[in-house]
Amino acid sequence: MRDVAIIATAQTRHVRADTIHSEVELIQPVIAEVIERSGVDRHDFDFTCSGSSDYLAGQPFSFVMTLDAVGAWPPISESHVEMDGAWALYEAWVKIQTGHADTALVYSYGKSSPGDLPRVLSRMMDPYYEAPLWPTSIDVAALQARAAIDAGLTSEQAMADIAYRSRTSAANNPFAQLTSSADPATLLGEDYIADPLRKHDCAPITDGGVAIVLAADDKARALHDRPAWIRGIDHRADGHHLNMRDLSVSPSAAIAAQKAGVANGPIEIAELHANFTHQEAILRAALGLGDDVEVNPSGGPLAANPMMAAGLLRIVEVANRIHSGDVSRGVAHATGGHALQHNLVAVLEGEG
Amino acid sequence: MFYSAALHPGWTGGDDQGGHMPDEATTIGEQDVLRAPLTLEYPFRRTTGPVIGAFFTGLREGRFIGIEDERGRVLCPPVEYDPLTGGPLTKLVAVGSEGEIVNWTWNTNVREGQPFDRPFAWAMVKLDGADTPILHAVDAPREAIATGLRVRARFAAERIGSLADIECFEPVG
Amino acid sequence: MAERVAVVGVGQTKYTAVRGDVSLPGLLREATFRALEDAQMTLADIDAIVVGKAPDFFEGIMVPEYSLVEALGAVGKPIFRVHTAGSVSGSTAIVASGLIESGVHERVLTVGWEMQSCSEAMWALSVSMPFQQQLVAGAGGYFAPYIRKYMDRSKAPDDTGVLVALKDRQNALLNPYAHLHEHDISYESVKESLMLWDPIRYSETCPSSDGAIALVLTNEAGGDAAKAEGRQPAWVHGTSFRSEPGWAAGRDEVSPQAGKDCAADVFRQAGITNPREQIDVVEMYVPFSWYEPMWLENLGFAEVGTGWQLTHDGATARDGDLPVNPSGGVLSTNPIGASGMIRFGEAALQVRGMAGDRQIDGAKTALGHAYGGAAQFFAMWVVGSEKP
Amino acid sequence: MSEPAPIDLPAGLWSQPELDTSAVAELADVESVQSLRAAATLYYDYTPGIATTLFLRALKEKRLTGEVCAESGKVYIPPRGVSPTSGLVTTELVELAHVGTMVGYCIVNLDFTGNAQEIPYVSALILLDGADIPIYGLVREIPYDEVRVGMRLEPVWVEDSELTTSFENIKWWKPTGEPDTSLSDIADYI
Repeated sequence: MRDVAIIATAQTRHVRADTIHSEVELIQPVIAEVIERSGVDRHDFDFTCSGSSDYLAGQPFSFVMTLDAVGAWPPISESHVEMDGAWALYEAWVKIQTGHADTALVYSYGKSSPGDLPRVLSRMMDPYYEAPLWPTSIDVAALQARAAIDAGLTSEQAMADIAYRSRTSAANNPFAQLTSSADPATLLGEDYIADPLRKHDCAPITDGGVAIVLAADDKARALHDRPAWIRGIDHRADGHHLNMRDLSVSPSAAIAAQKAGVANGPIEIAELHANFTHQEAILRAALGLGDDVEVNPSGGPLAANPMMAAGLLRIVEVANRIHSGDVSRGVAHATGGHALQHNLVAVLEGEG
Repeated sequence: MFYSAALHPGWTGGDDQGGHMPDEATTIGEQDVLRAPLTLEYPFRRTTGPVIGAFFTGLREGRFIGIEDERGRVLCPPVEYDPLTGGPLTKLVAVGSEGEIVNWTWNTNVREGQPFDRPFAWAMVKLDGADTPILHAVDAPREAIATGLRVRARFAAERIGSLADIECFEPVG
Repeated sequence: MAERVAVVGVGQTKYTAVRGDVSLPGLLREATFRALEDAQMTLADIDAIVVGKAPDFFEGIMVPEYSLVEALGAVGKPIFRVHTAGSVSGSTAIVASGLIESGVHERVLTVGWEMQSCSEAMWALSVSMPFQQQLVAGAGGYFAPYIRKYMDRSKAPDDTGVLVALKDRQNALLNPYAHLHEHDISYESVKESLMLWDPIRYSETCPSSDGAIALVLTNEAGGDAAKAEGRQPAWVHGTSFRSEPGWAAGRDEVSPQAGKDCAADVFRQAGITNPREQIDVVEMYVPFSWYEPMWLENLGFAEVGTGWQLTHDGATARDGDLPVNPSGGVLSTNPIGASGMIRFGEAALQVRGMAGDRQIDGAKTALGHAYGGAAQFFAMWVVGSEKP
Repeated sequence: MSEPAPIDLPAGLWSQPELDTSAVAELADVESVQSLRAAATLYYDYTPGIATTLFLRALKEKRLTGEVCAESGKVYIPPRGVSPTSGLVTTELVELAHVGTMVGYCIVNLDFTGNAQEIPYVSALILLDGADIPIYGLVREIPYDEVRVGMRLEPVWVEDSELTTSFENIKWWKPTGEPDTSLSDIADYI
């Protein structure tokens, strides 16, 4: 395998509702910024890949409109995934491994605010047996949370602690949407929105986007004095149907973590794409993260949750800390589908 | 006519501190940007094939149908494939209309299209004779909802072969 | 890195307007199991699954691959979803090929599908957005002005499109999977069919189809093993995709630069310097008949302004020197999210010598071609009977 | 369209498996469910963005505005805020003439769901004077078989009292009566 590194990142400030910009207006500055930071001329990217979903803003072929922000002229080698941008990064990583590319531009974005996101996400469910009932993403997460609590993996107290920790950590994140929290005792005094979930257990609805530049081998070394090397990356799926899965565990995340080599060295930080507090507990177990691992120092998805970008954002947050020298080895996780159905794990390392 | 980057600060390029979202635009503010409702409405038709079709035929007749998987477990609702290996499943079996709640939540934020227009319980109900539960709504007060509660299907009076043929589940006795 | 890739399995469903007898998972499984049967494999042998389809709105299921994970035997495996408009399942096959070429996986299943009967795709393509005026009537309405431009530029005879439609629909009669089997089609029936989007006649447009196609791709060892057992693989000699803005000043919509660049790239990889001589069969994405001569020029098979001559001379017929769409093409079968991969899969069948009655004798090298969006996204591969 | 004649697939192919229904014999004599109807309605709060807003607000004042790509100098209408060829934000707006040349068209004979036009109608690509990319418009007030590339067109607006922030402010385009633009002058567009 070739050595591939993240050499530049950029993101929007994440907000509850960006009612000012179209999708292309939202993502254009992020792409422009990451290109500038990378030091790569925009005509010199060997590959471009993006991730988005038409359902979020109700815009068919959303990615076709946002391609304008890349300035795809002369024509470029480009592809798109209807998944979180973390998988666009994965496709770019594979492309570099084939030898057809040495550099790649990756971006993703989501405007969730135009629709009723939890209801929109019900369209992901099985079209015969589940979607006709319109169960929301929160309803489904609540069933998973109860399974996790019943399995002894977490508790409402532990979940409130996670919410508190995440949002107070985000106070140091200038891009985060939610940057403070009441204390756990106060949080536990609130009503349920979907028993056993309270509002604080759920990621916010967010508009935003992120971008990354990848480079291989010596090119990465030339472009950054401390590239964030992708030492391992893998993704796996679990079954979809709620009734045929044990919702309290994530076997697919465990396989991805093993394939990515999470346990091959000490992990300093983990950015986990846990959209609900209980999912952090499920993922900690699946990835084999000890109590010493700092999880979501950025605040994580509970502080900013731009759909289709929140997974790639986890990779950005780990890469930024490696770039700055604060961290030498970290793990980033991204998820897709509901109830942690699809999981990607990447291990990033600084040089040395 | 010209407008410049100054009209929407931060939009045209990066600044390391605040990201790109303008807090306020000097000439065109948030209140000035157009918005409009957009409704997407689709009348989908889904073919069922024989296995899913058997389940909905059963519902129309007021009964539940499951299928045996490769390990002999009964899946209800039935699918055409083994949930672990993807191998084909072919053995349809009858399943009871009563069962027990194995997982649930209380939905306080009711949405259009859901079984009730007031707060209600979603439950995973494992029917007698089945090894996997079915997702539906339960008509019972919140304090009655619990894992282990025995419930039975309340079928709609007019049934056409649809999930709505099950009005909901309700406590037994 | 740079592992050789072989196509060892191709599975297709019978394409039709409404596959009323199967569920969506059933449709995909039909193609999948046929591809596995062809490859002499089971789901357990597959390392990863790559799927592609057109916009999720068409079937009303957001990220539908997730509810299909169990049906595709993907539990515990990587599943990947590509979406690049009409070129999507061509792009999908390329992504699948890349997983092997890179050395990441050894055996990959890739599936493209569409159940157009779920909804009216025409409607989905013409969503009425606020503040806009509904002027473009579906894809035909978008492409018709550019077809007219081609006609004006090339001075091609008016019946060029008729000839293409007639040829493809007659080719389809030899393809048991094709959607349209119009036994009584004639030059006159095409020419007299209703002018929908002038200059596009009804019989010069693609149908709306239900269907799925699956391919099994392996690394070199897998291709060698298949060959040793007497099952000819199709070797991938080159893959490429290219994109450009669909709406840009100075863009040539009739012969987009991205198509030219994509063809040049894939031919370079495959060592092809004279495509007319070196390519034996082309499976080309022709949803409206006039796109055959337009793409012949765009891809470099004919000089600018002369693509129509190949059609009129019969060069693109089954018995011509450059058969185009012996499968019947998109004009005979169009499950949108599968149409690109069908081109790629039919190209593979030809060089494997497994195309049945539609086989072109002696086909050694074939091009699979797909495009999408406003003729702005292109995906192509070249496959051959010999190792690259 | 005639139904496709039945045709046999190659023998021995994997097909949908036969079901064992012996344990559910009660379903044997009833009609099977073959399909489901599933309506889905989703509601969104659509935001066209800054560039489109500026354009539509001008349109409400019967002005046609384009944007300039800072790299190529090309003038785009309607503006989208970003040049598709450079990826750069378009910071300069220009006002365009209310007259243009038809550079492409299609006569639509097809009715379809959601269509608001009487058929047949002419959907045209119109290059406004000063613009580098054509816009779509409906052409009327001329028999559709006399429509031709190079024709000069001008917009027919709704009554001033009916002006809104919508493309529908222009009801259709009609011939100006001027001589056609020479095709060589619009060679890049045809």
